[in-house]
Amino acid sequence: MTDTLFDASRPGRRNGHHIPEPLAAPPDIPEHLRRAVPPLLPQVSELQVVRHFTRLSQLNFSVDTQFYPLGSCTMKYNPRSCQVLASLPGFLNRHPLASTESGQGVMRCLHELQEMLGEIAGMRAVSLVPMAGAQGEFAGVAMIRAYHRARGDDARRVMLVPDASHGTNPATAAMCGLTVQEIPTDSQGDVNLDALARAVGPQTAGLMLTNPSTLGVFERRIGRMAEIVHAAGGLLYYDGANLNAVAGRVRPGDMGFDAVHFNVHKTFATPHGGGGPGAGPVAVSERLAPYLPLPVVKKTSDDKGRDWFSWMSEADLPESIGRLSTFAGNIGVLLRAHIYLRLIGSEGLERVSGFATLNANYLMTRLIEAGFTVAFPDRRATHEFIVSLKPEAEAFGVSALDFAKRLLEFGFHAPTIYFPALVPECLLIEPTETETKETLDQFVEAMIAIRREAETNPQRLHTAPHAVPVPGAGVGRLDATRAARKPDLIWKESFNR
Amino acid sequence: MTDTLFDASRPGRRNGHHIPEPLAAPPDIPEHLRRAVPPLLPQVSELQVVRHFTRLSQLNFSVDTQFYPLGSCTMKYNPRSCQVLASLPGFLNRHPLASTESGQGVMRCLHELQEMLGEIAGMRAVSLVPMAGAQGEFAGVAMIRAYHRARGDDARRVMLVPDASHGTNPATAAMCGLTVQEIPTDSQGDVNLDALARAVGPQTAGLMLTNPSTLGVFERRIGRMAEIVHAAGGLLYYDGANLNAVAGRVRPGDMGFDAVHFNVHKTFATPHGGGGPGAGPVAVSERLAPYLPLPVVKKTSDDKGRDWFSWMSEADLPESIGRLSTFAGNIGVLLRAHIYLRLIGSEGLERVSGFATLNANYLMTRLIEAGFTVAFPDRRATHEFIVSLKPEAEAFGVSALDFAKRLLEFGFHAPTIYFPALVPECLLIEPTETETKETLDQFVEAMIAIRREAETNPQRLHTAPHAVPVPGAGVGRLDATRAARKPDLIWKESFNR
Amino acid sequence: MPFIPHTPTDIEQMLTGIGVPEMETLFEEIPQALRSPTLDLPPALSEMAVSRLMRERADGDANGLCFIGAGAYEHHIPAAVWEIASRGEFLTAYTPYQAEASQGTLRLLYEFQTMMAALTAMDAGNASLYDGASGLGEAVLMAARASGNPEGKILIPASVHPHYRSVVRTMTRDQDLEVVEIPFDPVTGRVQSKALNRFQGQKVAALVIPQPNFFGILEEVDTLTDWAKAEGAIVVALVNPLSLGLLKPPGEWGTHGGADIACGDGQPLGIPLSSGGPYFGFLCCKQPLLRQMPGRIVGRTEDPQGRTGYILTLQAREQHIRRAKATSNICTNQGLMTVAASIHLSLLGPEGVANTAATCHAKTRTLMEKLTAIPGVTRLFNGPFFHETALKLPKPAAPVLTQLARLGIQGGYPLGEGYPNLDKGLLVCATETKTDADLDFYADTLAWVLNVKEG
Amino acid sequence: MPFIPHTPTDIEQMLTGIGVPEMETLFEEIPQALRSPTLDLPPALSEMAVSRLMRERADGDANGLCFIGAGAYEHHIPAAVWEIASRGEFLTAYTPYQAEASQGTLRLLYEFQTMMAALTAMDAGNASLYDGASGLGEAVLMAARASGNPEGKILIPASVHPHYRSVVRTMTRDQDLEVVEIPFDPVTGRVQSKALNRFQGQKVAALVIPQPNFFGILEEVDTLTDWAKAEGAIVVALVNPLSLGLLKPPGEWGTHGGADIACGDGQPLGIPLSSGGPYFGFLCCKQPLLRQMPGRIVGRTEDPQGRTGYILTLQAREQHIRRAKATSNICTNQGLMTVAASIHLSLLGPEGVANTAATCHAKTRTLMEKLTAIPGVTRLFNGPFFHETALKLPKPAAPVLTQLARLGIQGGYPLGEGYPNLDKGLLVCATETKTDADLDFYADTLAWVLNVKEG
Ligand SMILES: Cc1ncc(COP(=O)(O)O)c(C=O)c1O
Ligand SMILES: Cc1ncc(COP(=O)(O)O)c(C=O)c1O
Repeated sequence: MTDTLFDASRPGRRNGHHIPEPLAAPPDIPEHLRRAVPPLLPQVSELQVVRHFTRLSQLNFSVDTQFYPLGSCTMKYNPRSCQVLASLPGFLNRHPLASTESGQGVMRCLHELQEMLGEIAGMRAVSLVPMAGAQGEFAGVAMIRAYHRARGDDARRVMLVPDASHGTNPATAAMCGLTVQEIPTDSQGDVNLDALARAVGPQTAGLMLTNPSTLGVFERRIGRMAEIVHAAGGLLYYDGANLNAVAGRVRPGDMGFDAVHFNVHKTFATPHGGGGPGAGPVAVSERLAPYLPLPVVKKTSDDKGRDWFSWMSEADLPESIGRLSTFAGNIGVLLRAHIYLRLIGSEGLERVSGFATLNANYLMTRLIEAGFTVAFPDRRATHEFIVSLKPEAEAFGVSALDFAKRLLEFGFHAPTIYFPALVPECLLIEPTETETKETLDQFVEAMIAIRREAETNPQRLHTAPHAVPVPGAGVGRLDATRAARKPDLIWKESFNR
Repeated sequence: MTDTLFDASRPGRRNGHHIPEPLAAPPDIPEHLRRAVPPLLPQVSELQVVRHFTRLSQLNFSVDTQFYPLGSCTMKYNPRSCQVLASLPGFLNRHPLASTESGQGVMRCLHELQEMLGEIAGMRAVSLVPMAGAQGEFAGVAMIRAYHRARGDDARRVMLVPDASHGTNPATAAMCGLTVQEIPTDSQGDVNLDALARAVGPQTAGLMLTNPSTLGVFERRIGRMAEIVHAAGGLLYYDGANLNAVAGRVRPGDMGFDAVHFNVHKTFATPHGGGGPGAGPVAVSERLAPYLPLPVVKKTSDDKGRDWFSWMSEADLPESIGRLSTFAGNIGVLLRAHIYLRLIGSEGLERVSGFATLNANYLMTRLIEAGFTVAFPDRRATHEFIVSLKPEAEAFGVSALDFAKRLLEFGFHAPTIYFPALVPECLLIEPTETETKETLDQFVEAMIAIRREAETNPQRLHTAPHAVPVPGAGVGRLDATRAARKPDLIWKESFNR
Repeated sequence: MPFIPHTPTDIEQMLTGIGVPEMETLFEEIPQALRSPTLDLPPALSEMAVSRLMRERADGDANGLCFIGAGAYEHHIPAAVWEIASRGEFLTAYTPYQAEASQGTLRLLYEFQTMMAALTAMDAGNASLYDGASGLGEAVLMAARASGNPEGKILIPASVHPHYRSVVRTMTRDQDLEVVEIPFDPVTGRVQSKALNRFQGQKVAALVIPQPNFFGILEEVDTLTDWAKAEGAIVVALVNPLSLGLLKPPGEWGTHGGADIACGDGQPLGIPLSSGGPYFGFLCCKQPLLRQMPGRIVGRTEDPQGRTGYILTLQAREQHIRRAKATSNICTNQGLMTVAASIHLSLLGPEGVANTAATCHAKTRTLMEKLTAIPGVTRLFNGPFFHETALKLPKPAAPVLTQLARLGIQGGYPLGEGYPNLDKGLLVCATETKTDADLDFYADTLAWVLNVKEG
Repeated sequence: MPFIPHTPTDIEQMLTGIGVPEMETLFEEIPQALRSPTLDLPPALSEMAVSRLMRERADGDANGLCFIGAGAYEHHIPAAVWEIASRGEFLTAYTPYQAEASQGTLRLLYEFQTMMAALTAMDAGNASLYDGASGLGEAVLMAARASGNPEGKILIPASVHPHYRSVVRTMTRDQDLEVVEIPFDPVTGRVQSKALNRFQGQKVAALVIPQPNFFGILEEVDTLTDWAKAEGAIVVALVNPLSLGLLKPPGEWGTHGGADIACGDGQPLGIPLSSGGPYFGFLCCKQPLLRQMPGRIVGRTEDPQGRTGYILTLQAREQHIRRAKATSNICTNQGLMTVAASIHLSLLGPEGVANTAATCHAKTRTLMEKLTAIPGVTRLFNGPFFHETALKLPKPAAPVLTQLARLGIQGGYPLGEGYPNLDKGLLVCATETKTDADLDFYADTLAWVLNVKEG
């Protein structure tokens, strides 16, 4: 089954019950503005559609079907209740511009979420608008620029990032018109403080940092770093992608950060949807609060003294960096995060980071015992850790990619590979708190088995995967070079002829 | 993945958020009425539950994923709108004994369905209560007995059925305290009229018939049969399992039947759920109407002249055979049937039987062309038809079972096999109207390929299936004899020790 | 064409292939005289129009706050239950005749059977029957067969749900079985020992023991079981499966190895109320009665390589093999409901079932206390109860319930419907879904309704 | 513990394995001074309690009959769309980094790209952006890069959605791009040619052309496109994808090969209104601009045996490879929404899209006629429109809308919000979901509201 739905399309096949009757009169629209040739969309029956997409779904690995220890992505269980309750008709059917009266339910939820996220971040104010982590970063850096600009300090055009930072950090800085300067990491996985101290200056807009870092360790000297950056007049941005490691235990605000984004599709268990939608709310300290992106929910009282929720506009927040989305961001996703937090409370949040950390440290220990090399053996793992397969690569000529592809055949999604680029042949492994010890043990067994194969039959790894244990996926390792060399990005009628 | 959830169970593992807090005080229930040892239920996390059952689901063939030409079962597309609309909270959350006011919506739907089914059957009155075809049969035969009894004619204790009848027909007659007499079929697939004429008499309670018959042909002399049975004082029962072949074109009432059941999970596209729930509403002629099972929806007017729907009770229908279910049958399933009929209307119903018949005849023709033997080559196929693999069995030593199991490996569900028992090595094939010509053509290719294998490598068929194209199903042909000889029907803790 | 994929070209090619000029020719064997005119059905609507229609109808069916039990119970159903149970591969599969292509459904049913056997403490269970009432009918027929005493009496207490008794009557009427009702004690609401003793030594084939009974009252199951065993009768336990988190399971009743058959309605295990169905019946039994069981049964087996698999087994009991000699005519059962119940029970686990049952019990106790604090409202029976209890109002219950419904409360079941001489009786139920505020709201509203002067 | 599977034994064994006495030890590297106190969050609730809370809140959010458009449109979404789109395997997968384990999502995205390219008549499409407004922001940045004229002006008509323009401002502010707004003709509601001519020969980098524009009015896209091409500017088409069943696709605008970039919001393609999101942005372009495109792109490729497969490609444009030099910082996009849109478009097919668009147009036309029959209500602009139209009321629109909402009608968008001098302007929309009775109800209600004397 490798056909597209276009291959199954036949002229004249259609789903009568979804199609309004054609109109008797032609539309009252000038001919030259009308479409002449119908678009190439599939012409298939409803059963064909259902069968096609159902079978497509079965070709995916997912949290619901496999262990998915993809580092930096927090692929934990997405509670079904969040999904079901956020999809209640009252929520789904409301128009974004419907009357404020008709939105008290959803706005109350969003306001509660703002408050909860502010508390979790240790920050003053929250905007839920950003639609993913990267847009949260954009909002944060744009606010930092707005802050400097407002102080007449607009020459600050350099953003510092650790060399291990996620690609969105430098890309965001660039989108905000800043130059990026990378700070090296020391052998223990911490940022090199001397280098940082040397790097800061009157040109410094700020520093973007993930903590725990993308190297799977907690940046211990964050207090000192904050001092250095602040002393130089820069601000600190917290990339919250790794918050699952420390949520409820240590707060970005208390660490000295000025702005933070959350990836609710990581820490707060909203599903990732095969690539989104997520949400990247931002929380900020007092000094950045005036610049928050719009709209933000505010709570006042109505004439009877009851809570009244409404959207803040430009009038409420004249210095806002403005809008980032047509309406108010990915509200349906934010509702899921809200429900998740209401389900677990503060104790639950502490448990999340506790057990995420327990699972990662246990898995790291077992892999070390099994003879694997971890990037920072002297450090505690956080919610994730790095295995370097450099020894295996040198000894047997197998790569991290080979390991990853072979793991698929064992029914495990592969960890993140080749990120952070600092560590050669690396696997960034994040088991999350929702997996059992048994599953972790099975993963260790698989890793051991694959290394044994690497010794005896490395070719088996180079050609993996041979048959991904998913029905009819029926593909072996795909050729990425070919794909990029001569891009074939849309189906063409000529394929079928 | 062949483990049960019990194998994954661990003491102390639990889903805190679903479990009410244990009570402080012990319940006010005498000790000797209380449970001492907790039941052996799995102790697993929510993710484990979701992952386990999601993966189990993927081990199934289903209409949503495969062509499923299971004769007599009408495995056609089950519109998702029926599923979604019948599951609206207003319908799902209503208690069966809630006030009649609060049930006007659902009862209006049920009343419309009664009317529609009466029209489709060509009958006077309908009860929706029976929860499957077999219970519909029970209701019908019980009504026939009640009718005879009410006329002081209770000596009629023999039910006639064709020898090709479905097992539920004789089993139902027996549950109603009747003896069963089988009437032979002639070489053209029709009931032997002479035998029927000889069989009837003062002992005849009635005749149960499927038309089109289980042999996939239309019983042409049904008019004459009805005369024979009626003249002898018996009544005729129509087993509606095959109604998909003729719905909207010919009505049981017009054929002379006195009672009929519908399998809404066949003709009216309600999903089969891996074995149910279905529904088996019954429609009857004038003379059986007083005996309908309760409750039935009646329509009156309220004080403002608006329609008012309510349940008929014993007082309304004192001669009713009584209740068949705690409340009013499988209402949720009936709603799906109602929605389906509202979507297709009478034209749509005629199209259903038209295209079901077109598909069956086309497939039959193509298989004949391919050299297969059909049971009744001189007859039109109805919505299904029979292939006999006797020639292949004799020539190559392969069985219908072998073909069936090998078809699974081609990604097709097998047709019904060995039913009706009359035709040796038979496949009863029902493609349904919702499948495309392309799919039928692919099925023919598979049949041809398998027969070629039978010639060259029959062993390949005997051992099929080798690898059902479903992830991790990972079983070959299962040993039914072993299963029955030493039944292992529940998981035991000892398995795990 | 709704749901029909044929293009004009397809139709032409297919007709040509078959060798007929038009589709109507395919129906030529149907005598013209029988052909019906165009049916008079409502016109076809688009999915959009039907959606709007059904939404309007469903919106009108709001339930209010529900304190009715009487055989169907409002419980919290975890969201995961139906999200998974309604996956297309469960929803649109047939009965698992082709085992190798149905391992999902089959393994699940094996787990389901295990869970039901565990709850009831029996040796085996089937893959479901239609519902509780028809399941009891099947259990009674099974008991009659198994008793070796087909002429013997079947004793059913009048404290069994009136609708269940009606169904048993329907299902046994044509079988010449003698079904006898046993009265209950008007004080305790339980089966009277005296009433039973009348049948001592009188060829009793089976005794049905409801636990809890229709009034929510707990029967003295040990005594009743021992009495029946002494008479050589088969004991059919009729139980609420959720209650078995708290109550002694049928397999352990009495001093002689427990009930022989346990049956009931599985609705409390994750099935929505849905105005009465689909629910599912379950039936479990002790080993010796296995081959008398009606319905599908799944067993574990192996393939030639010794890999575990699951398959429908013991089919020689069933209609498609045994025809008129089958243990029942049942074919299609309530498959999908067992999927939901299995997921539900897996999410709850042993503790969840126990705590839910205990919470329901406690809520109903509290409700009883609050309601009986209203002047004129008393308990109807004094026996211990599970999660339903019968009250006596100062006036007939039915009109009071109508008034309560208008105020947003479905207040219970008017006992007068099933027991004409109990017309002031009201059967109420409070499950774990009810908050203390809900209970107070009910009590306040009932007090108000009872106080309003009739005019 | 909610969602955490660890048993006490597990915890003990794992701690022993790691060699630490307790879980807290694992956090020893976090400086004590930074550790936070217990957070002040609402207490954890059971799933049952949260369900009740959320149901109550959602029930309060009933919309009434909705005639608002203004960037989000109520359409009938076939039931199959979300039944399939919300399957766990789509819902809980990550971005398809491991192609072989993500063929479902990848093949689907390839189909999605094809459908969007087909609708817009462009050569390629990406796998989604966040939403329409931010997608326009990305398109503008892309156009600026591609124009080879980074100092050039970006012209945006004031007839583009006010929120979109706000987002473009946010996204371009720190980039030193000159974004210039072009006024619309107060009579036709379209871009004024005169206004454009001011920029003739003035280094225009890009022109944004909305079709339909925010007022529902159809712009003279051919003329505008030709003007821009003559200026050497990149043409960015901002379109409603559903309208393309009826309207000329951007790829065919003008006489010189059409728009270069087409973007917009995919919400009309099967995405629920949801108070504003999640929706998705789409972005398509002509071949030469391919490597300037932001966002994920899926391509078709092969495995060593020549079997077809799909994979993320052209990643050298993206942040994880190119970091500060990437075409955008976007990482997570709106994946699941493209699943829904692909299913939606497959169910509708070319005819369905065309007929739906035409029906929306016709309904709005009828609504316009009914509303302008009310004394004092007139059309604000006289240009042809798609499925939204701007009316002028005899008094300010905002308070009228408040009154309508109380009567169960969400009557439209008060143009004064985005255009202060149009405070009597009301933007209304009637999609295929509205029956003639709905239109009459709106007209009757509006007539009544406008007639009520203020007091
Ligand atoms: C460390 C880090 N930062 C930022 C991001 C970007 O977040 P998003 O994908 O939600 O835009 C990610 C996500 O992969 C990440 O892992
Ligand atoms: C011919 C025939 N009659 C009766 C039945 C019984 O119907 P049900 O399974 O709904 O009880 C069937 C179902 O398989 C059938 O095919």
